[in-house]
Amino acid sequence: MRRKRSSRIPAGVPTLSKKDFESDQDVRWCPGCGDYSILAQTQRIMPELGIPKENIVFISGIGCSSRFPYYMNTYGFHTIHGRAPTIASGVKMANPDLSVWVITGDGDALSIGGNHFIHLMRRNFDVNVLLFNNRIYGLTKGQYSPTSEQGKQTKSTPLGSVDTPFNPISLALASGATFVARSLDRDPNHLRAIIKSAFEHKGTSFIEIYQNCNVFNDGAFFQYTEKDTKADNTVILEHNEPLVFGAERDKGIRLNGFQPEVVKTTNGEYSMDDLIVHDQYAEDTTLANFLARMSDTLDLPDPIGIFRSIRHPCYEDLMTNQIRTAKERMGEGNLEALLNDGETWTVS
Amino acid sequence: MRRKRSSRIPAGVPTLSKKDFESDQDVRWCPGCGDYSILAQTQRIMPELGIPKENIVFISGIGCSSRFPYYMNTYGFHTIHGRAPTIASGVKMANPDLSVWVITGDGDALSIGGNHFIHLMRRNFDVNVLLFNNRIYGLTKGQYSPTSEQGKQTKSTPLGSVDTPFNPISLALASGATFVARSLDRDPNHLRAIIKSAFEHKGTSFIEIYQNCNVFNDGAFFQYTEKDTKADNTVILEHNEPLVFGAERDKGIRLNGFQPEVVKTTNGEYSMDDLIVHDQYAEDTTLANFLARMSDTLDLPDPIGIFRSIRHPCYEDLMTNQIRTAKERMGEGNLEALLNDGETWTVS
Amino acid sequence: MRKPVEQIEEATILFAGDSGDGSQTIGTQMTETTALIGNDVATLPDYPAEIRAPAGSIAGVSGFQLHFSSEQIHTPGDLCDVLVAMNPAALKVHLNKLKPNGILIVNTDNFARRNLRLAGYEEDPLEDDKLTKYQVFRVELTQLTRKALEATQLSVPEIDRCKNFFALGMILWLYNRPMEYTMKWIKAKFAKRPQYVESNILALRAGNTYCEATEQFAVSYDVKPADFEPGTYRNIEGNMATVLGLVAASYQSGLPLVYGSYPITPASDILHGLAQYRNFGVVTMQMEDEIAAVGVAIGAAFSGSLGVTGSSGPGLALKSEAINLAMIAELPLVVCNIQRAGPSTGMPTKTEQSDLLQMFYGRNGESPLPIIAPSRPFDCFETVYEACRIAVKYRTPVIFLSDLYIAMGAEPWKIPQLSELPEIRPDFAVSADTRNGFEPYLRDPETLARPWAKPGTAGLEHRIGGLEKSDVTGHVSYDAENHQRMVEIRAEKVARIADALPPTEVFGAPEGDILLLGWGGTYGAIRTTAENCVADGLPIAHVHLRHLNPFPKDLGDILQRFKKILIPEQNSGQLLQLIRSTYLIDAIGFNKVQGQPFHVFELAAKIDEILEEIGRA
Amino acid sequence: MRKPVEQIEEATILFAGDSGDGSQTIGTQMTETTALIGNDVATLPDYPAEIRAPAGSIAGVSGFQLHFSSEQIHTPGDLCDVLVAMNPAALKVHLNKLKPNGILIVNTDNFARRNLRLAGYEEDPLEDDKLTKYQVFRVELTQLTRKALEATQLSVPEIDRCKNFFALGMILWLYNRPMEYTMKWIKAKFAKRPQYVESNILALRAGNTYCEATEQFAVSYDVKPADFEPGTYRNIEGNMATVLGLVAASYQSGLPLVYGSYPITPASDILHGLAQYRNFGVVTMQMEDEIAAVGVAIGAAFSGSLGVTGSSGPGLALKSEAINLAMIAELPLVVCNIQRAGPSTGMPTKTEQSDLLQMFYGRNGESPLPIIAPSRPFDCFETVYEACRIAVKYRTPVIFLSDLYIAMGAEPWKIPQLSELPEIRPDFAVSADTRNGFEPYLRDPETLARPWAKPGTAGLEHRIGGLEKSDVTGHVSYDAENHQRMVEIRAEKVARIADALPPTEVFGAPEGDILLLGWGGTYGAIRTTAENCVADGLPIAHVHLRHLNPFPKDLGDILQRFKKILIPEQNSGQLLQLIRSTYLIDAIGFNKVQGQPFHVFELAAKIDEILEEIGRA
Ligand SMILES: Cc1ncc(C[n+]2csc(CCOP(=O)(O)OP(=O)(O)O)c2C)c(N)n1
Ligand SMILES: Cc1ncc(C[n+]2csc(CCOP(=O)(O)OP(=O)(O)O)c2C)c(N)n1
Ligand code: SF4
Ligand code: SF4
Ligand SMILES: [Mg+2]
Ligand SMILES: [Mg+2]
Repeated sequence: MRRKRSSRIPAGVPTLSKKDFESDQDVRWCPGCGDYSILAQTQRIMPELGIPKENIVFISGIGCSSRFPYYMNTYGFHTIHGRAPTIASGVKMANPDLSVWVITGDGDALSIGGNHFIHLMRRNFDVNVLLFNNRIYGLTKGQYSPTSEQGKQTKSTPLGSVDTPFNPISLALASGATFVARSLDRDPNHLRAIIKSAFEHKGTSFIEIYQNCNVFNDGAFFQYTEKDTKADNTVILEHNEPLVFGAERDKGIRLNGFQPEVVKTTNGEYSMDDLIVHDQYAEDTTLANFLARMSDTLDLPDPIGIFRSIRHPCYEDLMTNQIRTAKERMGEGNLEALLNDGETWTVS
Repeated sequence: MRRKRSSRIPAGVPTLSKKDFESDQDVRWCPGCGDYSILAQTQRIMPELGIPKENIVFISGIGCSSRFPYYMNTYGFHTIHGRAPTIASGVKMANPDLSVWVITGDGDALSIGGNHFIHLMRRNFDVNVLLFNNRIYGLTKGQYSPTSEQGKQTKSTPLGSVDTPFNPISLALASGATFVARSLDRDPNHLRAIIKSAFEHKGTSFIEIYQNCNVFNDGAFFQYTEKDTKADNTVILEHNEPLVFGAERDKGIRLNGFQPEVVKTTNGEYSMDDLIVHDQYAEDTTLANFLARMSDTLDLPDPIGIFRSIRHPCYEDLMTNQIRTAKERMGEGNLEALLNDGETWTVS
Repeated sequence: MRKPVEQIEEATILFAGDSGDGSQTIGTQMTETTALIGNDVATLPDYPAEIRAPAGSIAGVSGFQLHFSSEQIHTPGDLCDVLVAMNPAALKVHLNKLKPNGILIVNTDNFARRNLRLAGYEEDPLEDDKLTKYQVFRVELTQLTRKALEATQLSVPEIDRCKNFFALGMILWLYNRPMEYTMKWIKAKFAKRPQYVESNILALRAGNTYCEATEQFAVSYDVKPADFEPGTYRNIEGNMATVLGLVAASYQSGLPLVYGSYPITPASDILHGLAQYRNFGVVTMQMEDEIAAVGVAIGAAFSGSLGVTGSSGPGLALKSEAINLAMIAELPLVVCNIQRAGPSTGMPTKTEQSDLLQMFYGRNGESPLPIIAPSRPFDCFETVYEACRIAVKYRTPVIFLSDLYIAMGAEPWKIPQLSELPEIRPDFAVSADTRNGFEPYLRDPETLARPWAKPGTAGLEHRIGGLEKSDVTGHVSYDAENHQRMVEIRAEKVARIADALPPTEVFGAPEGDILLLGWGGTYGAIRTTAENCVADGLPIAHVHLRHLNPFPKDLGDILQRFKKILIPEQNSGQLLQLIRSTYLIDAIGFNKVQGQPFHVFELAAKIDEILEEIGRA
Repeated sequence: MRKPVEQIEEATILFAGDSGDGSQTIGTQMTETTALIGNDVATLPDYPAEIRAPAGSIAGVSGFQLHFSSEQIHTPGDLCDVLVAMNPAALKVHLNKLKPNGILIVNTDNFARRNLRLAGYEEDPLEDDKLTKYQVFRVELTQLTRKALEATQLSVPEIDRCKNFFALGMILWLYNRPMEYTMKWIKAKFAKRPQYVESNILALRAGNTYCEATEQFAVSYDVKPADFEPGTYRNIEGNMATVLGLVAASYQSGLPLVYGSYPITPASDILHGLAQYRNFGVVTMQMEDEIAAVGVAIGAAFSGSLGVTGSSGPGLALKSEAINLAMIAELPLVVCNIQRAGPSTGMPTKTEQSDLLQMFYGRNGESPLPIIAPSRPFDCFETVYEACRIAVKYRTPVIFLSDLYIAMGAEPWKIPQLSELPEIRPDFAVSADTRNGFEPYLRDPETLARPWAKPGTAGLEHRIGGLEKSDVTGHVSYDAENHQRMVEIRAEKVARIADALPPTEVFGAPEGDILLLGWGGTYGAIRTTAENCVADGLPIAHVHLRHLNPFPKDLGDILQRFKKILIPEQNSGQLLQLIRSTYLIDAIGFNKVQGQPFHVFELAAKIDEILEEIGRA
């Protein structure tokens, strides 16, 4: 696990429990909303991160998902629509010791906040971004979002939406994200594991979480989350493992040239060795990009897990270095000297 | 060549010349600026497109490059910083018969305008975007831009910039762009050809044009544009052709798995058939993404030409269809009937 | 035998319950029926916060207030004659709105310990004597509904969802209203789910017969139809009227409508409404943000369409830079701001009038824009139509400044004849009629409007932009005198709109002690107050401004004719500010910034206070 | 033998030429030297449009005006004693600024046909008699420079680039100033290019000896040092003073400075300046846009740093939504607006004061913010420092409203002692001192400031946001009374800033006919005018407001003491508006919206006009 700046709980101090991370505010989402599970998993995993809760900050934009910080008994800032990444960048830059979390929705992050989202990725601040993708605008009561499928009928598009959706994973990769993953509101164990890896990654960690909005877009992800369909429609990414899927784990994905194909690994023709092997640490994004697009353009199963996890310098560290070296070279700033700098003359 | 909506010049009408596209305003860029060449090539190619100039609209944001519309004797709108894509979308939606061109810079399109840029790509309006990438803010006199290399020393970053640059081609691809190309201010013939293909493409056409800002970022692209270095540092993309480059065209790029490598095609070991063959019409973006990243992460030569060119429905056409079918199903709207719709009662 | 019926002039009913209880639905149905049988009506839906609150909690209470009368009315009423409380939280939140001796109907089945605790009641209010000053009717609404529907195949949750119609059945009986309209609506609404048609109608009937059969109610009431001027009427909400006004402006002008927007409470319904009218050629574009939304509208305007954008306060802040571009480019554009309670995100589901000065000044540089505001739900139609007319005639962005209270409120609307709608003439430039070729900033001497030349017109190719432009030619100019001139021309162009405005209507005394000066959604409360004063023979008048920029030319004189100018606003005194600086009059503000509309009694009290001071009464 | 030297009190010199001619450089050098030998100086750089115009064109003219004196001065001067015109375009643009019989130095080598045509001259102005009313000195500047440098190895273009120093050499001679400071600067500047050091110094000397040797000038002039109060001085531009003020506030408060910005004229230099001071722990973040820029500043403020953001009008429009968030979150934040000529993109390189009302009202809802404005270049230091002090003390965003004229102008500044700087105390919350745990909206009874608890502080974990919050606890609240209370508290908090302000300085008559009321960059012109009036014994005074919101408490009384209040502004009357509505006084506006500062004679004329009216003189 990579070193993190976030100052850890000194040994001896009693470790925390889920309860410690629950605020006194009663949680307000529709009954059955996927947000509840994401909140619960986050509160459960927090104690395992081993940082005191006063060093944790949750920052959100606006949306149902963005109410999240009110329910975490840490520092929190429910900001304005789409701008959480900018405020989080400021928080992290001002105090790199804090563990900073951005909570956002598909509209908040990819519609109004799209620009800040991609710029956050390229700057690689050491913050963790949890995008609750329910493919709808929940808070404003059901308009299509940039991740809604084309042709989606909503309040604002009674005859169907006409724009093609974004693929958040592709967008993050293209923006230079150093940690890119996907998880599910309905798979608590996987979700907790991914959140933990995101935390452990030094640099901007982006997690797209498929989240069910049972009021305005119910079942959007059931093919990926429900028992009967899950195995055939998703492939779990594991570093160094071949891309295998299916209830019997008897199907795999093989490449010839740039053309992927699904093959049976049981009828002798192909073996595990013929399959694409996942490498989440590859600097080059070609494989990650391929995985990101598998399910939309190639109708292959949808990958769940970590697409990419590489180490690049973080904005706040590079900036802090500039300050350190400047102080070394020029000495701690001296205001008196600064004001009297340059050509001066004295009148007596 | 694909059918375009932009109404063409009726046969018989005298065709136009470059002069016809020059406005009466004197051109204002620094002597030696790459913008002059791009303007000239655009004015030269316009007559060949065969559309009357009153049907052409140039829309720009703010920046040196964005002064462009003032010099074109067509309709033009020099808007505000970063917003040209939104205004162009409105123009095209309101009148799909117009040939709409967006002129923008690396700051205008990728810094403040980043969100509109990626959303324009996914909506696929039939507009052409010329991004003058000089990797600097010219108009504001030399601050680093989102395409400036990390560590760049500028007025605003005397100790070097700390953020990693965007790769505009990757970003466009990730956003779902249907036509993505790159050309050079210093290669007039290639530039004209690419502009023409962009025009002929139905859907959003994005061209990244390497442009020299000789005042604030001189020589940023000389390795790709100058005689002596060009051949070894760039590979010209041609559909269905292998990736060959070098002054002697004796070098090629070959793939094993997802790992590319440069091979000599003359020492017998490898032949042309072993090389990656470019397919600009591939729906899947894996190859295009690989090409986009070749030169930054894999230090292979930088591709020039068309990365991707595929046909998807355009926003304005889908919307127009909704209107047509609605009129067919419900009949031309009748205001009288609309106002009196629903439960009414009469007082006499 | 039929129970006695008592004639009354008006009544106010408040339906309140948990967000899930369907109070909005039955409120709307009661409104429809009441309007259809000819009463004047005014409504006030009061939603909880945007996000769903825990069932039974205070924050989860949703209310719908309906005021109907045999006379003309302008407000949903201050206090209620009837309160229907579906749970303890609803009782807690709304009891203070019930008149002494008013009728309180509670669903006792929802008064279990847990609900009481959720509502923050120590002990059961139905037990103690807090309610003695009301006529309390304890109804086992849930049980009775289940009994009535036991024959159906529905699950218990499904059955329970019908109980609101049981309550509506009771109210319809209480005010002697027919059930037919509601039944018709139920049939249409659940056309695809026949079992729900049956169940809801059963519940409705059950509630109705329950009143007839039981001893609960001794009498029922009747409110005679109001006399409206002849015409065809429909009941309409402000946002819907706005939608229709925009479609009408597009239809009458022949300009295709392009509406660019980004969802936001309470403006979203305009987007939803317009999206229904593709067959009118209406284009709606839900964009990535408010900037893009106004951007497409500006682009559409440049292309020769009717470009419109709509949002609420925070969205308007984001649009301001682009609106400024449209201002200097002098393009027709209509900007709808449906105000909500600020600042910042504020209270998105509550009403307020606090964006007036933002609309005046929220742009860099000298950037004057016409601003007009509707005064009541149906007035949104005429006002937004007027906004379109001005935008096209003067080639300028126009701000249509509505608010949540009007946008969500409903009242009967006399549907206009198309012939009554003022003309909107695009008058596109078709040829360059000057020696020097086409001059995009050569103005109409009367309106100072510049030509609107749309791309596609041969010979009129021209370039515009956000840099200062030289008079007439429109070329970029940094010339000092030119800048001064252009700043003045842009101001003068807006000022001249007042030349063509009708004289201002003064309701009540032509001169006297107090002039109530208002704008926007406060109309109802102010007018009702004024009517009462006038009825009492007090020298008081009411002027309600539709045009906030420019002010009507006769306003100054009117103000002079009164001892005191009282300006009630749902902000801290924004119109007040403008009136004081423009006319140097010591106008008085009466300001309520609570997310709630004015009550008539509040205004009446303030007036008495002032009359005291100036030594009357 | 040495030529005669004439003593004069003051002089104004205007260097003008093509953008490439280096007028800004020699102007700055002349200023430095002049300041260093003890004159009071004031400068006005006048840039062409942002984008480079064709060489020799009108649009390409760049000017630098310098006024220096043995007395205290406040403006760069109305008209000039000397005009150095490097080409015909410069002559065309600036001749009207030269006093009758003033000295005109032209580079005749640049008066070829082509240049004349570019400048729009039919025939050569040097030929005809238009210039007879000036002392014209025709100098073959290019040729002479080439001759002087022929020994060097430089190319002709390189040599020609030195001719501005030849011109400077002449001016230094003309005003008897030493060349040493300039030589020192040249050596530093071209340390890495010795050949340029040599060439430029050669040119400088050549120009100097040219005057000594030739018959061109009969006399030279001397301006004695002005008497400044004792202290150490440096010459400083407004933006640089702003940079130093921010660094000082950070240094004195111990709060690390985080400056978030996005480049824009004329604010960019603050970003460039601050980026130099990493050794002071200064973090500068050039963000993707203005929204992100203010976003990081807000985030930094939440984390316990001194968050600052800066831009100009269009950028402020974009920041408004986020500033509103900081307002309701009640976080310390300093927002710098360096105004330029609007509306929209307007004239980015010209000055204006037209964003005042945008700063007051450009946010949705009731969103009061303190606004303070510097009055002259060096005043930026103290004013921005004051902005930081208020932001931290009252936990609120503060608007620092500068303008291009001040930002780019330069004057001598008496460097303050650190001990003179007011204290800035962060007073972070360290523990929850209430029974109910930490209450983020429990206020200081005096200032109404809320606690500033930074993440990392154990026990103070809390959540804030843009929704209305309940008093004391800061929890989300939609309660009606609470909203009213919070709106009032936020207004009161800003109002109370006035309690701690010093009495307003009234220059001139304590009471009388006319009070000149100004703010911002008009200080110099107004004060000079006032001084002249006072010298003439007229009952006139000048008050210049630093605090625009809230107004000083004694302002109302002061206004009462004068017959007329005249408010000169470089906008259409924005402060005027506020003064009229606040004090119901019939103040008069004097408005110049031309992207150019006021001239003293313009103000003087206006005053005479008013005195006429009120029947004096
Ligand atoms: C500037 C601004 N524009 C619009 C809104 C209205 N708004 C609030 S949340 C939201 C979108 C919510 O969708 P998403 O981000 O997917 O979050 P979800 O509610 O689905 O969790 C919108 C449009 C706003 N609050 N502020
Ligand atoms: C809202 C706003 N912010 C900032 C600016 C200042 N500005 C004008 S152009 C520009 C960037 C120009 O860079 P680029 O887009 O790369 O164009 P170039 O000049 O290099 O061609 C900036 C920051 C502005 N005009 N408007
Ligand atoms: S609307 Fe959807 S996303 Fe929002 S709380 Fe309800 S279920 Fe969850
Ligand atoms: S600054 Fe650079 S980009 Fe701008 S005109 Fe000059 S050379 Fe061209
Ligand atoms: Mg969502
Ligand atoms: Mg650039």
